[in-house]
Amino acid sequence: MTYETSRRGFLTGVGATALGASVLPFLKVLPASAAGNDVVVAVTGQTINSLDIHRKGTNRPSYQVAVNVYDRLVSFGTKTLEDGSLSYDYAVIEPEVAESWEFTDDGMAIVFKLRPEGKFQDGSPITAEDVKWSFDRAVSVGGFPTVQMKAGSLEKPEQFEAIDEFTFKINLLRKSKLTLPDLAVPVPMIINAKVAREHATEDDPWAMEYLHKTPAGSGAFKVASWKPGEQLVYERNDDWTSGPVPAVKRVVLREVPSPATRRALLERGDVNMSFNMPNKDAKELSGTEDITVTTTPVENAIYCLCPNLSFEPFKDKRVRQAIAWSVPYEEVFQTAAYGRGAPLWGGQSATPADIAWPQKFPYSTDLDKAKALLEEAGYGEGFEVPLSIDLSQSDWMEPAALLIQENLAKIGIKTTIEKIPGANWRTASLVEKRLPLHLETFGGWLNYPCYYFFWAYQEGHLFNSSNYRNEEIETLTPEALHMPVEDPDYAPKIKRMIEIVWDEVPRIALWQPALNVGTRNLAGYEYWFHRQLDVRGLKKV
Amino acid sequence: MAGRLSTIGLRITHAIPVILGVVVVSFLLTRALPGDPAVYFAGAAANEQSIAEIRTALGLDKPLTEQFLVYAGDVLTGDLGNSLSTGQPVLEDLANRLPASLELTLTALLLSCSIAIPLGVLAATRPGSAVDHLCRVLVTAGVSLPTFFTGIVLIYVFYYLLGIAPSPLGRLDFIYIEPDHVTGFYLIDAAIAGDWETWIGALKQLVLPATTLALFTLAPLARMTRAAMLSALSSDYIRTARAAGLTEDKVLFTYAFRNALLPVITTLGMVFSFTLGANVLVEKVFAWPGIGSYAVEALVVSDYAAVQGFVLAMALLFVALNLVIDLTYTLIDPRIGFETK
Amino acid sequence: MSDLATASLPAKQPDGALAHAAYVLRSNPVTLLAFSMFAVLLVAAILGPALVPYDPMASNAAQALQPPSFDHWFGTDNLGRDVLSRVVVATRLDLVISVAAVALSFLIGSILGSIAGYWGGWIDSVLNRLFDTIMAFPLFVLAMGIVAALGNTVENIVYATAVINIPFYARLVRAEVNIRRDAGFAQAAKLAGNSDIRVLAVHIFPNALPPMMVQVSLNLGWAILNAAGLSFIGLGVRPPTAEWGIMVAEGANFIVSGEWWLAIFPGLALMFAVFTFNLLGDGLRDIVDPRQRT
Amino acid sequence: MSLLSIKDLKVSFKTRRGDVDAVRGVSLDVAKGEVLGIVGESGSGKSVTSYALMRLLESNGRVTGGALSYGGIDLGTVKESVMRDLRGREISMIFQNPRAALNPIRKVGHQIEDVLRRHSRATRSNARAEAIKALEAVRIRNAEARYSAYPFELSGGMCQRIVIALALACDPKLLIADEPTTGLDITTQKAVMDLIVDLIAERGMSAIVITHDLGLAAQYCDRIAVMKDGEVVEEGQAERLFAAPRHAYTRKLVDATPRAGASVRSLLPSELRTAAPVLAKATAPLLEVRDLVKTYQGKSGPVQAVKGISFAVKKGQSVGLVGESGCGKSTTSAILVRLADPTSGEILFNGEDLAKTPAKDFARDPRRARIQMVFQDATDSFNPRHTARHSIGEPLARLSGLSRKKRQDRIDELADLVGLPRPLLDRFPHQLSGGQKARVGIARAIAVDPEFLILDEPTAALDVSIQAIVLNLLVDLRAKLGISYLFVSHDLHVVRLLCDHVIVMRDGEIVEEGPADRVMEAPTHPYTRELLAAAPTPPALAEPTFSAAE
Repeated sequence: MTYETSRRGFLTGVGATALGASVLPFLKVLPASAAGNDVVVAVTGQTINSLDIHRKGTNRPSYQVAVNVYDRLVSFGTKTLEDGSLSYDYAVIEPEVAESWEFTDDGMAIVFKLRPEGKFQDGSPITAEDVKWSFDRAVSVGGFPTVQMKAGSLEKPEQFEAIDEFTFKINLLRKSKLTLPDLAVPVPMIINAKVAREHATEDDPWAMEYLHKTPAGSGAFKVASWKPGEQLVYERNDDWTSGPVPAVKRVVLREVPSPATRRALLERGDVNMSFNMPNKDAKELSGTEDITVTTTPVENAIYCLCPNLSFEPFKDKRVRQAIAWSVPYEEVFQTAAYGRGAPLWGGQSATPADIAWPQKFPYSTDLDKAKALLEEAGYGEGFEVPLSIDLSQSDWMEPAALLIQENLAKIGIKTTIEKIPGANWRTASLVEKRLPLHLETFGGWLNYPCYYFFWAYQEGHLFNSSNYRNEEIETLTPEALHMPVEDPDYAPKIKRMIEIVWDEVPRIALWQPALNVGTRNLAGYEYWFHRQLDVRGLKKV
Repeated sequence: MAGRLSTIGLRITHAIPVILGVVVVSFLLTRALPGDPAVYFAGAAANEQSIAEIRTALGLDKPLTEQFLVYAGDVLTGDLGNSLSTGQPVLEDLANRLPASLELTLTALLLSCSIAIPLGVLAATRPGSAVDHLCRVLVTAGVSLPTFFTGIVLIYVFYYLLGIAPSPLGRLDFIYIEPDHVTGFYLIDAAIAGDWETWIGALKQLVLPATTLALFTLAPLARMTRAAMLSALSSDYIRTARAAGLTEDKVLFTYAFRNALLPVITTLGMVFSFTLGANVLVEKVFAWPGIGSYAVEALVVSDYAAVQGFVLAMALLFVALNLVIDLTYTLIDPRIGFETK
Repeated sequence: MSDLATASLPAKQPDGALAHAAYVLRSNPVTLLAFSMFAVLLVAAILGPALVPYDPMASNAAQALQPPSFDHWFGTDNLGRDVLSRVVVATRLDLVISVAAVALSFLIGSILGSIAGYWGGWIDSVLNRLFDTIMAFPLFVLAMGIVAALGNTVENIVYATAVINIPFYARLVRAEVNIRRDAGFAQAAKLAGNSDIRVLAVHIFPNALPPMMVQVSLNLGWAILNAAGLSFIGLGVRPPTAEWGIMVAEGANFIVSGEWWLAIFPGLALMFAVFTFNLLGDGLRDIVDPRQRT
Repeated sequence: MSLLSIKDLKVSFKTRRGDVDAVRGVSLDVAKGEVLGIVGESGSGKSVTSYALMRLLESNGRVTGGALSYGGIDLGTVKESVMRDLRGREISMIFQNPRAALNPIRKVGHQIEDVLRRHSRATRSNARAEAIKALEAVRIRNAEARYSAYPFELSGGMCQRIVIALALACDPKLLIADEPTTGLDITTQKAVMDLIVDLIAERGMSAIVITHDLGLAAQYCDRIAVMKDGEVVEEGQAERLFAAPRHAYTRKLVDATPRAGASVRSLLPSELRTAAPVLAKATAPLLEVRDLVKTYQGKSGPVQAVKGISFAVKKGQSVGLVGESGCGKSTTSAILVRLADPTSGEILFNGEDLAKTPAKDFARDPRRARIQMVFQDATDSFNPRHTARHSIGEPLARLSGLSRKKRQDRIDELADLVGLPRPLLDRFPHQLSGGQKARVGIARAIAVDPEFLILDEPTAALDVSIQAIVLNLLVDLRAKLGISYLFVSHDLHVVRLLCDHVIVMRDGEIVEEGPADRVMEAPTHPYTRELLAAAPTPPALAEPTFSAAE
């Protein structure tokens, strides 16, 4: 697919706006509000670098293409939160390409019935063969998609069977509560295998090169034009078969790196949506006329301060606790997060009452207690340690680190703040796990505490940047991971796990972050766990 | 003429070691960048194995010399590799983005020249006067402004507060359709297509970033114009021309200005290449899809191919620019090619 | 023997450098202004920490983002730190960065340029190609690359800024040395028994200094801008250190929300410093230009 | 009635030290068809007078009094636009340094066209033809081809012809020639002056020739005005002026002008003349040059600057090396003083071959002190950052091995020796006059008691009166110290005054060599004769004002 074709597609599909612009030559600047009721303009700070989530090197913002342009077998439902905003519903799995599914009697396989009327964007039918090819691809290409599939115990192509044209069967390796939800994440998207195979080569059996630039899906939107670093234009798929046809015809997603500019654009009404706004802007713009700010705490995510257990003073639990008692939580929350998100400090009991995750840690700011603990641990005179932060997340990390630095100084811990460039951050913090004291953030897509523990508290796992190891956690976590939530053993195990990490605090929770989206004359924004923009439900108001 | 041609030929031969040097230095520089691109691009939930897979895919597991040979070989065949952050071939990215940077830079320089040169001439004809001092203070103030700061202030005032300027959204507001690709310069392409609506749209987007850059480049140009004019005006041939009764206009423009043009052109060349570098910050502020912002993003994520491609493109541009300056010189100054260097 | 009698000489005071400087300052108000501004900068750099009303590092969440007031002339930042104090205290760091970077490039550039200009030949060609190679890089991007590769510390910012400036000094020195290489006084020095290196170091190089001082002054301003630019894209000094560039960069995000003082004041300070150095360069040029002397 | 009349002209310049009066009441007349010479040393106000006349003064200069009248037009008050019409059409001017006087990047033909068209002497269609005519008028052969030439492609003499063509293109009535031959070779000088005078005569023009060279003025001008310190001290017919100068200053100038038959002492004002020193007879050879060759790598192949010359200098002898620019005399002297290496050949100094030691190592050679040099450009040869004392002390510090204290004494002694008042030792070069700098240069050269001194045109940049003094100083020093000289010069008359032996060089070869008197009086080579003929010949003095010392 070349530039030419996509441009032609853009022009022929553009109808309304092109006409609008030429009919109204006197309109010098046409604001978004006047751009027509079926066009939505959104701004984001990030670059979409691929249209294929399976590709190596595809970045997070690109995942939204998988959401908007491709369908999956199933999807999550939608619920309305207390504040009236929409969110996906983790508890409800809904049909998408599949119209129904059932577990086999032994519970070791799931059989999906596909919609017979299902069509790809090129008009060809969606068959079980396509699903199998797509799943085979996801588990074979390696990297992130394979890891994510594995989280749902989807590991080998042999697990996937196309029974007939519209019947698809997944054989399970183990019973796991994670399998079905994992089918609703962006990764197991369904690709038009006929088209993809045409462009596959011996070196490139999975058509990585082709699908990287040219989506072949069945989703609600097509990609009308894509200029990495500039914009992506979605165009409605009027023949969408997996759900109600979206209300808006086109969505222009503009990349504007400067947050100040994004804010200005939204304030001036030149765009309908600013996705992933800084907390400060969200705080200040909420309540303004015409602009709706939707702030949703990110599920299963915590911003935390991590002392690394590979380094001497932090091997002592009391030192970690001392730090936990010394963080100026309220100031950090107000200054770094502008109060957007949920506080995770000041819990009253050292044992959790329920299995909600994240929930308030039993710490608050108490420098005397911190000092006492430090004395007890033999570090009464304090020590020096670098406090590392990620340059690309300095918007929240820097103020948080500065405030933490000040309070740590009060109990005698001298810190120097080290900004690490984005490219190095992941290597240093997660892969080599060599940062003695640092800020960290992890959020699990699958909304279970055990899933969080699996990634962040089990030794050697990627997000356990504290090099934490606790024998009990090591046994409890794998046990709980696949266990259904309803299982009577589940809650006690989780509570025990929470109690342990509260006591040992290898990760000191600062707050639960939130995703801020500002909209203007726009309804239907829905929060998703993947924190990317789902444009399917949007409508102008 | 043969002398001039051989001067230019000599310049081209001089460029070869420079380009070689740039290839080597850019390669080493990118390898020295911190961080492991394999880790970065393996994504959020990657494990050791998937990182290793990516590393192999990128060829980063090979020894450095081998990586360099592979790279040098690819460069020779015109293959600059794929950018990891945009996912596109670097050559394609550069081809798309270079015109944007050039259009911005050239517009800025055009604007800058049209103010700085008359200002410099004016100051040179009245050295030591209030006009002279005023010019000096004004242009110095311009060059003292950090471009990113000017850019932000201009956006705030003209877009946010006054609402005169269009939204700082790159080269064209989304309501316009970009003109058919001929040169990649929107102003030219739109003019070719006869689409004046788009032409004006593109021009409006250009005004603020070009002003930002122009403010910054006024000083060297105005200063050099002033100095060159002063030195030309104090030279013997001006006295001869005056003694022969030539009109002041003729003396000023045909005699003094043409001679003063030589150092001004040299400065212009330096300013041009400097501005292309300084673009980085302006492009970031104005979301301008040029190669400067491309390079910054690539650098931050250790995107080797993109950084190398960018540096190589800039070096070639620099060499080409010097050739253009040499050619301009030979057009203006007949002495070129006869003097020993 | 009329040329000899001191009495018959025009009654001419030996034209001391100070007297000349005083003349330039008197005759050029802009230069006088520049020198006064420079004095202000020096005072801020030397006495800054003692002068400021607040601790530039101390945060005060209750006082965050206060607009300029009597208590906080330049307002407070998002952590409640006093912007005035931070702006004043940052002077020293910014001056140190630029002075160190310029000194380094001056030193290395002078040595390389002198060698190239004095001996010429293949070493000149090699050095020239080297400078061409550095210049062929977009300089700011090269600085970014160096800082990114070496890590963002003050020293590395200094090194990066120095590296990209070396060619300018080297070229200038090369040209200045080259025109004096065969000057009468250089030859006379050789006749007086000076070796080549002595001739270069004692006789030729000091005479190349005046035009270089101008370059140094202009360059100081540019070095500050460069460091600020690096800070702006996140390759600057470590927080919580106060530095103008990083303050503008951080403040930039607050402009649109109306907290203009965060970026404007450090921006103005930055501009003030660069402006001073640039004007100073012109003044220095007047002072050192022999044609301006009687 | 005179064509031009200057009455009591006063010009002053605004400088940092207040107003400086450059011209203080000059009155001059130029009659139709007359050639007036204005002669004076630097700073006499002669050029300023002419610029004031043309109203081309620099921006800090202005006319403070007097009247300028040209053919009834008051040049002082007439509007600038009228003045512009007059310049080039009525009054023209030619300058010294002709190459710089032409726009370097404009074809010479176009520069002439500019003037022609400015004064409506040509239209667009015939401008080219008229310009070529103007070139032909100044006897330029192949004017068609020269039309498209740029100044850098032409020789200095040719450039001066172009400047003349430009000045005369519109048939002005008055030509002002400001040092028109300074910087040109002596043979070219003559050709240019001959041309100017011929053209003036041909066209019946008037002219003002401004020069520092009394001899030249005397040869070409009808009438001469001598200026000093902004005033005309004497005015009169050339012959009369030479024969019976009325003003003391005129007499001093007349005396100081080197001419046939004069001795070095006779150049001095009569009150300063002392008996000429007695020179020891030169006997033993000091320096012997054998087959000296110097080849440069030029753009189009190797260029031989010195083509295998041989000569000898005896102990205590003074040898003159004469030739025009490019003859190889400077290259030869640089090699002899060991600042450059010869391509081949031997330099036997006291029997040792100096050429065996490379120039770059010679600075630390013990023989370094034996050979020294006095440089041509006194300004350029001093480190502007060092005082006179420092400059003189430099060779002492490096070569003599004297203690600091002794060095200071020696410097004072040297200052006395060259007649430099000691207080001046602490001045910087730019605070010294030309003559003083020449003395410092000589003091520096003799500081370490060299046996052999190369004098590279040491008086070329000096006014004649100062030249006279410096030449006498050199003669005295030679007698006192017994140093051998190699005196490099373009001026045969000057060489004769100082040297026993003369070598004439041309194109890297020696064309004639012999005792000074013989070469001057009976030159054998045509080139020597040409050189002698080209030198301006002031009218012979009625009687030598002082009988030669012999």
